[in-house]
Amino acid sequence: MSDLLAIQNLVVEYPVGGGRHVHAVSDVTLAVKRGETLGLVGESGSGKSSLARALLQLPPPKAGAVVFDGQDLTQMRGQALRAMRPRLQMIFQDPIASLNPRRKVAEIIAEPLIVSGVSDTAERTRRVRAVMEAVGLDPDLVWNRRPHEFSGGQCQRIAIARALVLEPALIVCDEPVSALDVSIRAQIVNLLEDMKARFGLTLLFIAHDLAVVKSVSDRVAVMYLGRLCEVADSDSLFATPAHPYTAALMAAIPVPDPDVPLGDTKLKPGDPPSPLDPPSGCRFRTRCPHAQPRCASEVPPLRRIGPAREVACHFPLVG
Amino acid sequence: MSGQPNTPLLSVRNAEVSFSTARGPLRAVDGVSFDLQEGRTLGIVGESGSGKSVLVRSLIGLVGAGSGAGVAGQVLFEGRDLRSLSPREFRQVLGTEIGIVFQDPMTSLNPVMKIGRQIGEGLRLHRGLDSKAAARRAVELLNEVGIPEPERRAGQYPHEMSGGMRQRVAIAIAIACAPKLLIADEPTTALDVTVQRQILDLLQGEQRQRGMAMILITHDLGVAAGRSDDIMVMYAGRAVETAATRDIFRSPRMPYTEALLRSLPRLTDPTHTRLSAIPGRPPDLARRSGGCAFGPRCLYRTERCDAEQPRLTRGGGRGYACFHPRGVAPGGVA
Amino acid sequence: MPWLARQLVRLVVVLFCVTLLTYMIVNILPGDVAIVILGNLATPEDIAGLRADLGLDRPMLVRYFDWLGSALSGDLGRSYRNGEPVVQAIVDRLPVSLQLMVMAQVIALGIAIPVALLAARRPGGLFDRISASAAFGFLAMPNFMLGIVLIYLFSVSFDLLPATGFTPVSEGLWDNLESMILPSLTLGLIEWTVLMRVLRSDLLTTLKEDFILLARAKGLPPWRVLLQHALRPSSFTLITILGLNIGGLIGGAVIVEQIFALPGVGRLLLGGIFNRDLILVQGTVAFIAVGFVVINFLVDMLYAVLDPRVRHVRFRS
Amino acid sequence: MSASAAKVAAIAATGPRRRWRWALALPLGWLLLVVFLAITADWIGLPDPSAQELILRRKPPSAEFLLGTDNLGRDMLSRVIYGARTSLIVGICAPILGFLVGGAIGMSAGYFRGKVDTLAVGFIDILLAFPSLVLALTFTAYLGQSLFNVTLALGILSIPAAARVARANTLAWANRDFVLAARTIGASDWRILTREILPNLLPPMFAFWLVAISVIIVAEGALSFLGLGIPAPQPSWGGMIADGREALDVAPYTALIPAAVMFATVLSLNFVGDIVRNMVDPRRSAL
Repeated sequence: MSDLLAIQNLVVEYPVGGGRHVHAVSDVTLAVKRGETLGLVGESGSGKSSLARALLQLPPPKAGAVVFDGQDLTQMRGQALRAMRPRLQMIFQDPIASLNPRRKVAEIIAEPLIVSGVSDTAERTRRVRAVMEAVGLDPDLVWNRRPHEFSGGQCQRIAIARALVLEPALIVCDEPVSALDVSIRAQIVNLLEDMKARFGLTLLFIAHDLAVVKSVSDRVAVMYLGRLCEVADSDSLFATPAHPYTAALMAAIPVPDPDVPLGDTKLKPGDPPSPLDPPSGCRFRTRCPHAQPRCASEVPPLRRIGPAREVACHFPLVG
Repeated sequence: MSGQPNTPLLSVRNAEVSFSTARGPLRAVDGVSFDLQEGRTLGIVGESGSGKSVLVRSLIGLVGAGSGAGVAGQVLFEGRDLRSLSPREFRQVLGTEIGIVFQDPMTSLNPVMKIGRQIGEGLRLHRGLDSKAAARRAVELLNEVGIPEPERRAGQYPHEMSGGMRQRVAIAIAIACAPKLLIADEPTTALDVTVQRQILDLLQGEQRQRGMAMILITHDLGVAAGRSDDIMVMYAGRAVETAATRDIFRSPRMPYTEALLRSLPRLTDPTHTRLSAIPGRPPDLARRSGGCAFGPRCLYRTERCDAEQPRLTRGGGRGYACFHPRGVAPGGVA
Repeated sequence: MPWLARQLVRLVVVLFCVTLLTYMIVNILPGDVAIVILGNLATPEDIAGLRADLGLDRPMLVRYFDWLGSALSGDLGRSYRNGEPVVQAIVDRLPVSLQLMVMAQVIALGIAIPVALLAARRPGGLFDRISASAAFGFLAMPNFMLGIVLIYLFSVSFDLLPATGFTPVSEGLWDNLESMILPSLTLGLIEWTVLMRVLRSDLLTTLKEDFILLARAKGLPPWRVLLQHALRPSSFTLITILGLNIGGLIGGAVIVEQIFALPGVGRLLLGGIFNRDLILVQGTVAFIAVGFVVINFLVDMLYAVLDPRVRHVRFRS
Repeated sequence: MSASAAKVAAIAATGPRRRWRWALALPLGWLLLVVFLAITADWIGLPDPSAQELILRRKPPSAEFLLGTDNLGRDMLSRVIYGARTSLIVGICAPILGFLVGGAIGMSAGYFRGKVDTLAVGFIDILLAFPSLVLALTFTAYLGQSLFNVTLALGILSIPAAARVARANTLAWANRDFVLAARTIGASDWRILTREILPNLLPPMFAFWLVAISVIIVAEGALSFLGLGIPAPQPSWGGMIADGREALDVAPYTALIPAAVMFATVLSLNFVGDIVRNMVDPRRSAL
């Protein structure tokens, strides 16, 4: 499989006043293969959402390249970039905030078509109806209604329809189910899986819920404080985590089974450091049970330790 | 479990909470009853809108007064009827016997009051400590909940601390007057997984050490599984199933519980396993039908489910509100 | 740059722009200033003389910096009408205006805070509804109208208080207060409504916060929850409004001083405008604007003292 | 306009919760009456509002003079109605000017942020640094007194308030994900501003405009009261109150009648504005 998207040495920083910067994403290199789902996991402050926005050039990153289908988006400007945008779409965490409350559902889904120059009204109507049906909305019922008349799950369907109507190659899903009720999440996860198969999509699936990520992802990347810790195929990552952070994360997940004993995270006590002032060397070292002096002085590079896995740790648990 | 029938620490009978809304009355909690024994943990599980938070807040008088909510039912705490106490007596019980931790430590601490004072406040009011003694006790409590440099931290404001630290402070406030009951209302929902784990460990540690009973409200079945002795599942304002934690997860009776457990993605399943989703969505509480609230989404629904509202049937140490319980032979459980 | 330093720089920039703008409004507007001052009947010689006096032959920016230079050394020029130094004229009248505004503010806060607390205790209750209606009514009352109504009630109908005129404190505190009570009531009775509504609404927002629930869960009596937990975090908008409203208060003082014939700065300004006393107007407007900017700056500082969060990160509204 | 910004914030901040539909009828009816009379004043057989008849001065209300006559024997009813025309022209036009300019400034500032925002906020800060009435006085005193100049001056003064409301609302909306979503489909800034943000901005701006009308009517009244607003023979409520003030002991109604009319109008405007705001914008918007 070839790479549809290649993120190279991406850096995202933004000022917070007082001359200080949030180091949201630091030197991240990551590729998404055509047709796969890449899960991106991390806690708050890990930079996963900043990464998503930067690769869509909203706003463009401070440094690095984002090569999509052979073209570097960071080098594109104005009209050229706008012409590229329909091929990369995004689905947001809060489905209600992602829909304009003053517009009708049909207008919201038709907007991408208008912007990309589909001027034939009949053609637009046909495509909007088709995509509504695809995501499980009844066009006749929802056409003239406004977002506030729908539940969170329905709003997320509308948002998915809007993302699909331009038939993009890649969809970035930024925590698409975490704002939804537990009993609704599975519906939306299944819908995304169906749409992926039907439209031949490539997905970048960002979430903090490991079980959801495992369920949809072919490969998984783990981020901590703006850096990648580990990238591996889903099964081996969850079977044998190589990075101590991945291991801690997995041990910390509450498993919905009273017979599974609580794992030991082995984390040093204390809270995650601030991305305003990340630790030197390996950013996880302040909480890592295996930290050595070398971890403070030397940033561990992301290196290959298996056929399909890479880890950024001086003392990986595997390999 | 000792098994001997002793007076429960908390006994709730037919709790009801209703709000009047523009679209008519909304029954957020509808006839919920449960008992909680000393030292035990009851997990209350439900989705948003299931009424789990409103139920517990109404028990301790935090719903009502001014919000136009109607609260009914009986609440016995150590055999005393809380609803019949005078406001002053009630505040005394609330302040000394019951501690509460809220979901979001960003909003549950007063942003313009030093945390030492926030911890010591209850001690000064209910335990008669002078401000110096209260301040000293606050530092001890901060130390107990695992906050480094407690003396310095006591003089800080909440915004100077991280989310996890703030939740520790909130726990220190809750346990300051040595309550017999600790209510944790989604205590880790706003926190990251690794921090969540530490906070849950702290809560459980304090509970065991002090012999407190705990009500743990959560939407996360994983959290409830690992931390509670018994579980009450709520749906659309009603208790639909109560049982020991293991029974809930091993052999759910209520189709809702079963469907919810099945819909969860598991780390043990291979990638791209299709999830068994529950169709439809939770009902609009302002438009209740006469039948089972879960009926429209239920696989086992019959005409009776639409016509009649199932009551919570108890037996064999558990209860469920369903005409077609799972794992029970038809006509079983008399 | 530290926050305080940035605020100081901003203060200086705003002050500079404000004085420049004042100078421009008075000097750049259509018509020959000399004719404006002297009127259409002035002789060409008079006009030429005045132009030279005012230095109108030089570019405006140069004149502005001259004016600014002497203003900084405490000289705002002399009144064209009576030759009195403008600074002296302002200093003479300032105490009256200050007394008026302080008394009005005390009346306003004295009504607003207790009413807001009582109203927020039971939102939708009888007291809340009555106070909301009263506030609504007073808010719709322009100060010049309220002044007239108060005079009509208290002076004309019942002859309880003097209708106009000012008695300095030196002639007796009671007489002084008597002459100031109607003017300050005129301002205060309108001002309290704004303050009360802002405070009440912020109190209601605060009372919905989890930390208020927590305070109640600690078993604190309702009044302690209201005063110790809710009042302070609810007072920030009030303080901002207090600062902003000083502008309204100054405008109100101009009108009230006119209605009640109080010898304050507002009346000085009006007299200057009617007399086409350009230098006096220029000096007075600049003085008022600078005073207003400085007061708002101080209010911002007060804000920072009261809200510990502001000391860390300062968000602008 | 500092004072009005504060006042509007106060009005926007609260509001009676439960309103009956008929409660709207009275203020709305009054406003319609005022507007109707102001428009048709020339055709309903009113005496000339400026015609003096000194023999008939200070007549109390009677069948002949429904609202009596003033110090110069002019018909009060006629003057009140023509005064309404003045108030409405200034009150409606000035905020429109302010809202077009201020709205554009505020929207650009809130949307583009950065340098545009710094400049706009600086501009607003400086206009706000003048007590509004003092600035208005200075403007009209030197521009010359006329209906147009008063409107212009008050319009300029309403720019900062409008800009603040527009900026605050734009900031809030521009951070919403649907704006980001519009960018991901390649929509231009202009399209986002007009299609995504503006529709959300209009309701709070409209409610604010209703309140601004009443604030401006009061401001015009104050200017005319001081003799620096609408020039003398032309009737204006503020000027009438000032005239009546001199005869408060012998003919109090000459001041109290225009005062009552003004009060009723401002009260009605606030009332309607309040309800409109509750209807269109449950979220708090101003400041």
